[in-house]
Amino acid sequence: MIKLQVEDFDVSRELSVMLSGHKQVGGVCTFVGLVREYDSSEPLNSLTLEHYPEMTKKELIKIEKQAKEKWTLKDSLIIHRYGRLVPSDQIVFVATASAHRSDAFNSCEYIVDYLKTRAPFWKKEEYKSRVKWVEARSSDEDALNKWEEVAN
Amino acid sequence: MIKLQVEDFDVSRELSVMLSGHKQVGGVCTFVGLVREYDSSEPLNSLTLEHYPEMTKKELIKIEKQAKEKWTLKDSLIIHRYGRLVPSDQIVFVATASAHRSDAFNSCEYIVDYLKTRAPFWKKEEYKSRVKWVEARSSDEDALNKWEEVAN
Amino acid sequence: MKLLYFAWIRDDIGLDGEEISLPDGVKTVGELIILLKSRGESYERGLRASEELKVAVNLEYANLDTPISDSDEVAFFPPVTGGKND
Amino acid sequence: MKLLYFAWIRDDIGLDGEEISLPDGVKTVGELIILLKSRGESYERGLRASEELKVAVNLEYANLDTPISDSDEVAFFPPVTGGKND
Repeated sequence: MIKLQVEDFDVSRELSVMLSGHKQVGGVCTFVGLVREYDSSEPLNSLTLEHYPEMTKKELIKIEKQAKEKWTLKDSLIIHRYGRLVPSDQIVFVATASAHRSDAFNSCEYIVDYLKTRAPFWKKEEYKSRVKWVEARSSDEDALNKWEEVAN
Repeated sequence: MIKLQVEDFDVSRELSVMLSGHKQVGGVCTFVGLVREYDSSEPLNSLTLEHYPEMTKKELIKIEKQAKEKWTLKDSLIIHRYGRLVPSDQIVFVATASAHRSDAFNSCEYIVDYLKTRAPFWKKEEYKSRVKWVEARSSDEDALNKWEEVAN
Repeated sequence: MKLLYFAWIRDDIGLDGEEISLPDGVKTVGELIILLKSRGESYERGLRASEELKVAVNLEYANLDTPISDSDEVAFFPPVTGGKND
Repeated sequence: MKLLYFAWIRDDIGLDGEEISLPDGVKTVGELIILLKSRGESYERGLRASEELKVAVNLEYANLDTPISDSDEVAFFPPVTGGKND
């Protein structure tokens, strides 16, 4: 399931909704991404997430589908917030439920890695004296490459 | 932090307590292990976890320490329940918080893999007509071997 | 054709999107970029550094050779930085 | 010496633990197992299959050659099956 929302989410509630009715789930791997305050001289006031709604939804559905083809999952959930957030706010939640823990771990990390490079989100950081668009990192592309190698 | 307890745990609450005061956490990977009902002809009534308390505590502290030496973590938490549980109950919770998501994923999986083979817990399954001690699986030892290769 | 601009590309161009009619001879994403850049400095700046410019045609990632037609939605945006800020 | 038995080893022996005095000549885990097995069928059964038997001396994993003394706590248990049942 995919949810794109402005509102915060409650991890326990999302997990219990996802797991209700799945008696054969042995393990759930989750990832929560948070607005991080860098060790900088300037404190971060806010982070605004802009996205391209129709395309984001399409990309997230595609990523989830790929993960379900690669690993044996009972269920999965991707929640991504957009709009204005402050440090320590939750941004993203990915949960993968499986009978076997290695499938849960691998698929969760796969989804997070793809989400970081494929889903059309852009982040604008607001500091006291300036506003700055966050630039993409090549290490995110590197994170993707490891999955290509697995596929070949 | 290590918690060995009979009581259930609330994932959201545990996460928010762990994260309070850590402004530089970019991501948290968690794993929740659940009592799983196998596709068997006989439904599982309960699962009783027995453990060796002093040694369990010592082993979990050791596993957590090793994870913190291998990866850069802001914080970590291991909760393990013991006693009588029923299908879909939460058994174990592992959370690792890091500035970088790959550290969070790897350390969480490492802790879960080690916990499965080093922490002295034993599981007794109760079915309608019989009681059965769960036997160790060689795939758990295999899961550990991958970390040895990483270390060498 | 519907054009959409995101993030600093929108800031530079000063629009979040616009409708244009595709002139004859503009049949690919690459040709569309050349056309838009000819419109002035703000487009020139917004669509600079083509290797860092991402393009989607009808919600799918595209490249300079991707064919386009007047009924398409074409979006221009920088490399994505979603997920989280790690 | 304090002995502890867990899981099906406890079920077989019928005790969760006991205090014994270590006789002269029993200086390793291996020798202790031989001594205990000589006590009767329930010990014989509980401590069968030595390769699957795990032993901890003073809360640390041990093997057949690990030295022991009268002040030690020695625990016998099957391979662990903790974490979860996947």
